[in-house]
Amino acid sequence: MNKLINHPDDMVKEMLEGYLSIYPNQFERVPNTIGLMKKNKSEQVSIVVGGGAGNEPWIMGYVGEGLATGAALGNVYTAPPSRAILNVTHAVTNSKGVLYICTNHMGDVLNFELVRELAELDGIESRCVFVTDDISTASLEQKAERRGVAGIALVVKVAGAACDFGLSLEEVVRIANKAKENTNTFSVTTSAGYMPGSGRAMFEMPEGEIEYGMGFNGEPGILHTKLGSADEIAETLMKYLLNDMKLTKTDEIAVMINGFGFTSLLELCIIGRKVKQIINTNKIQTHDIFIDQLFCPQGTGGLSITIMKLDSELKKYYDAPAYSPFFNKIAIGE
Amino acid sequence: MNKLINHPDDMVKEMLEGYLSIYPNQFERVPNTIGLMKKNKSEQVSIVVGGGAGNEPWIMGYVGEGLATGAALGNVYTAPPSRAILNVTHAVTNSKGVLYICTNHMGDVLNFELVRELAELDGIESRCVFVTDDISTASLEQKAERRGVAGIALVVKVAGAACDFGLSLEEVVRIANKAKENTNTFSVTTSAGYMPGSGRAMFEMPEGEIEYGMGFNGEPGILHTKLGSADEIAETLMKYLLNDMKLTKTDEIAVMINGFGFTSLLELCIIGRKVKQIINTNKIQTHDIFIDQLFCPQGTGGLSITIMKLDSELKKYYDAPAYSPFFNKIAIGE
Amino acid sequence: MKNSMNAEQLKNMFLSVAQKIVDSEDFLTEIDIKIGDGDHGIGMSVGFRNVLKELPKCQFTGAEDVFKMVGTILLDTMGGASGVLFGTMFISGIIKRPVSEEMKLSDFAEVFRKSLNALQQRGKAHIGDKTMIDAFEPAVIGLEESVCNGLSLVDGLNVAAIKAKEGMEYTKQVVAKFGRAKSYGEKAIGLQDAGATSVWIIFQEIADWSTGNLS
Amino acid sequence: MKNSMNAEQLKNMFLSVAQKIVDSEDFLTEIDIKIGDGDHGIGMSVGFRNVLKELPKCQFTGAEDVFKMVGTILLDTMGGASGVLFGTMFISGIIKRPVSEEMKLSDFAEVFRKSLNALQQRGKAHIGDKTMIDAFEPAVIGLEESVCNGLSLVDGLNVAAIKAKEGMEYTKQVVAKFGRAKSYGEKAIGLQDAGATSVWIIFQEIADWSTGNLS
Ligand SMILES: Nc1ncnc2c1ncn2[C@@H]1O[C@H](COP(=O)(O)OP(=O)(O)O)[C@@H](O)[C@H]1O
Ligand SMILES: Nc1ncnc2c1ncn2[C@@H]1O[C@H](COP(=O)(O)OP(=O)(O)O)[C@@H](O)[C@H]1O
Ligand SMILES: [Mg+2]
Ligand SMILES: [Mg+2]
Ligand SMILES: [Mg+2]
Ligand SMILES: [Mg+2]
Repeated sequence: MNKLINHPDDMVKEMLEGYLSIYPNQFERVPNTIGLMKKNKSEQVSIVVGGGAGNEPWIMGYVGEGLATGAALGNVYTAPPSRAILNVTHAVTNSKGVLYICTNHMGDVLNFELVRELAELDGIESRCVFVTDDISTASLEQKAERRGVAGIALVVKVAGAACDFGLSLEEVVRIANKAKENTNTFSVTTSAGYMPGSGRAMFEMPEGEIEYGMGFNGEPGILHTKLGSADEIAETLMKYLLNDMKLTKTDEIAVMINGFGFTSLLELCIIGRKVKQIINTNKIQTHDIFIDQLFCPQGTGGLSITIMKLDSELKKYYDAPAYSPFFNKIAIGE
Repeated sequence: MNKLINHPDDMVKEMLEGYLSIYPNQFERVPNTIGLMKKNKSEQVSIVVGGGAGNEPWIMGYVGEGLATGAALGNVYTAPPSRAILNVTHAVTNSKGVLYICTNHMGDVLNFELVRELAELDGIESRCVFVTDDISTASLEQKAERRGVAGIALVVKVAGAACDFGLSLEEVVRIANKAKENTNTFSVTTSAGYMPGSGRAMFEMPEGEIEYGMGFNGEPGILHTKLGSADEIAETLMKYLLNDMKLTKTDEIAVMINGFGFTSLLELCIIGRKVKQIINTNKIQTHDIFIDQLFCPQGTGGLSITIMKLDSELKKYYDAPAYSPFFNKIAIGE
Repeated sequence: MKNSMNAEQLKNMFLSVAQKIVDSEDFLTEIDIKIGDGDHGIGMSVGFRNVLKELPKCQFTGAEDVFKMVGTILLDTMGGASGVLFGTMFISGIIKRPVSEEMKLSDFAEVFRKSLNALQQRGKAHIGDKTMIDAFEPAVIGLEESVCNGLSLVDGLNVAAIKAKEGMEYTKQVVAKFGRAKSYGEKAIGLQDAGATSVWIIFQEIADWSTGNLS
Repeated sequence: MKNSMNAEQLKNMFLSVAQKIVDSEDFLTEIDIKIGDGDHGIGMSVGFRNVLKELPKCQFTGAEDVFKMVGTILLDTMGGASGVLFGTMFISGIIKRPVSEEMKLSDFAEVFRKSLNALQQRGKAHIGDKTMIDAFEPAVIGLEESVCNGLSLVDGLNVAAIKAKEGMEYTKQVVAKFGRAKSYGEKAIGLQDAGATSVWIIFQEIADWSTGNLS
């Protein structure tokens, strides 16, 4: 498929340059690094995120008010080098400590763990939270082994608010971990995405078939079916999620319906209609539900549903407004 | 391509139902109509928009704070029946008059003109503004003949703010018309979109080729080329726009880079980088520039660039924040 | 052989027309796909499916009421350009007419002439612009000439159908001045207009029904 | 025949290794596409292209500094899992070692054993998990056994290359426990691991360079 880039080697750098040139008052470049940070600095715990580009707005668009303080971008689907993350760490306010949040992929984990050691050597207190929301990648007992996907949007949002409230690093980490433990995602892929560098499909997906729990690079999922109706798809997604989370009537949740890029808002709203019906039927309390495209693997067909179980503490931080040019969450609640 | 719907006959209705069930505090259904309106009512001029679904968020997502008051949705790519528009007109506050804004397509124009007559018969004062921003569809001398595309986002935003400022219908119409006259769009299509009802491609587009000024349903454009680099594409788009608008150093503009759905934020930022460079080279003053997906023909590849020339009056209304779940424009200016 | 139609006959005739349009959905879609957006078939069939559903429930006192009901159903349910245009085709001709029990050929000619005028005021299209006008205007002229020539109702309606068909064929020779087809320029030559095709189907079925039920 | 390497020779050897990896980009990409995300070839080639660019500019006093520089370049420029892993492979083994002018076979064995340990601490992978460890650990054992057996530097390095290759072949027989390959389960059988392939290329070129330049 036709992709609009100049040269594969430059695309992440140029994406960042474009973003910064369009929003120069809000963000600045981290020197010598494919990374950015908020211009508006304040004396509080900073959140640094990072990962491979290619799922925009994730990473670059997650730096903002009530969100992350800075970010390091790797090449498409490749974790950023530790050096880049360390440079961001040094560039942001770090006197109150730094919380690293990334998805639980080997490359990210290895780099962030290494950076944490290096930051400590440089006298910067830091912690890592690896988001593990994808229920299809390991059993509930092995939640720590699950990979991280769109749920990181909600974890960063909650943790970002906790930083803004002036909490200590330990407290922010505790809340981020609580958010992470309560966040689960399940997805369906309906057509392949395309590598921006080559325009090549990332995997093969026969027309009329779909796969649940598939990875963005075509890693096999856990259920392959014929394309069903939107209602059937919503039912399958919710069945797995409700099963995994064992939600009851006393539970209060936030729900994010996240489109993968190719799938349109028209389709996402039709899915959302059924999701809301299922939640109502199960009499689970919906604190908030919304539709957005916050974790989009390059023109892929499909969507994910993320559910975060809330307690009063998480709700407090969840409710704080978040804002970046590509991550807008101002109004909360039904 | 796999599309997530239940039945083609129900898809627009179910999209609306889903949207309303997810955002029940902000919007309500117009009785007996595929249409919605803001719950929050106030004594001011109302804006009613309408058109065929299929370019979401356009139409449904344009009802919101600082935007339209209500909307009637037609089937995919089909103007809504006059009856539906009339029902919305009766449901919103109409004592101060109603401004209809739609794109300049025959079906929309015919229905809105008819509704205007019918509304007058019912004692409701109303006016129509047909947006004509697509520079590729008629010569500058025949601007009134041009079709309307993504530029309607900015016209609705400016007019919505004018309503909120408490202006009279005549004043709102004057400002909406000024906004419309100053708004121009040029687009490039890089891959076909897909009809949500059938999953069929809306047109054929050979791999490695792109077309400038093409219609969303495959209507021929004005320039067909091989796929070039992102920079070349940005240059071509801007060349035509600057030529048509004849902008000079004293002009101040707002720029919207609008993705069509399939094209990713990564690509849009790379395009945005070059667009900003070209504006800077031409020493035109950028009051605001932003990247979003506000007019998306169902998974189509490509983008449009819209430029609105601003004077101090337009700037005042342009700068007012606008908000709906799918149309967020809070921060203005570089 | 009857030389006029009452409300009941008009109702049956329009039900027959409606069925014909519904049966032609795919045919109209194919035509509109080539130089439009492909929704004309769906739009017409939605409108006339509603006619099939609602019309049988109605009781009519005058012939004009049947026209008005058909037009209103189309206007309220179709959407698109054609919702207004085909609504106008049936509604605008009977506005301000006194209610009549029977409609003669001259009444058909008058009613459709009035709606043709209204249609042109709305749509601003003329012969040669590759729209439904290219079929509708000749059909109206055919009715008027048949009145002058003293033809029977059935014969006059058959003349109208023949003229509509010629008009529809003529749309293949011209480029479009309106709507999505406009951007096709010279590429539209050889392709017929969807709206004109619908107009022909309507007049053809009016003629066929009359031939079958009035002769 | 020289039985040790000085800094200058190590530098030349690593330049040769770097060139080999850069030349293998497409080969590594193809392997990683089948059960990974296809970026291993690009990542390795980016890292070692930087080695090719930066290493010639450096002046080294001790042998360890060459290892450290290669590892740092990889760590700072590659990203991905392999940036850390291959960075560790060259850096961690020389940490806290006194600077030496010449490296003997026993030094190679010591340095790579230490980095293997560090790598396992970071990545938590063991033999049979279908990772680069499957090639690296046998290579290190090969070096250690060669020391015990009193082999020459060149012969010992050749033993390491053979063992690395066997390990790489072995990855075809097992399912993955880490990374994207994990989700392929039994489908990964028959496919070799990309990281293990890179380890083999590195040890093979170390052996080949030594054979060509020290024998
Ligand atoms: N201005 C006009 N005047 C008369 N008929 C028109 C005009 N514009 C369009 N039409 C008719 O409408 C038809 C298209 O109808 P349809 O496809 O249902 O609507 P849309 O153009 O909104 O998709 C055309 O084939 C043409 O005959
Ligand atoms: N935990 C681990 N321990 C050792 N090696 C690993 C581990 N995880 C991955 N690897 C190695 O890294 C290779 C993948 O590298 P690469 O494709 O560059 O990174 P990524 O997995 O981030 O795309 C695998 O082939 C494997 O040999
Ligand atoms: Mg990778
Ligand atoms: Mg249409
Ligand atoms: Mg049409
Ligand atoms: Mg890889």
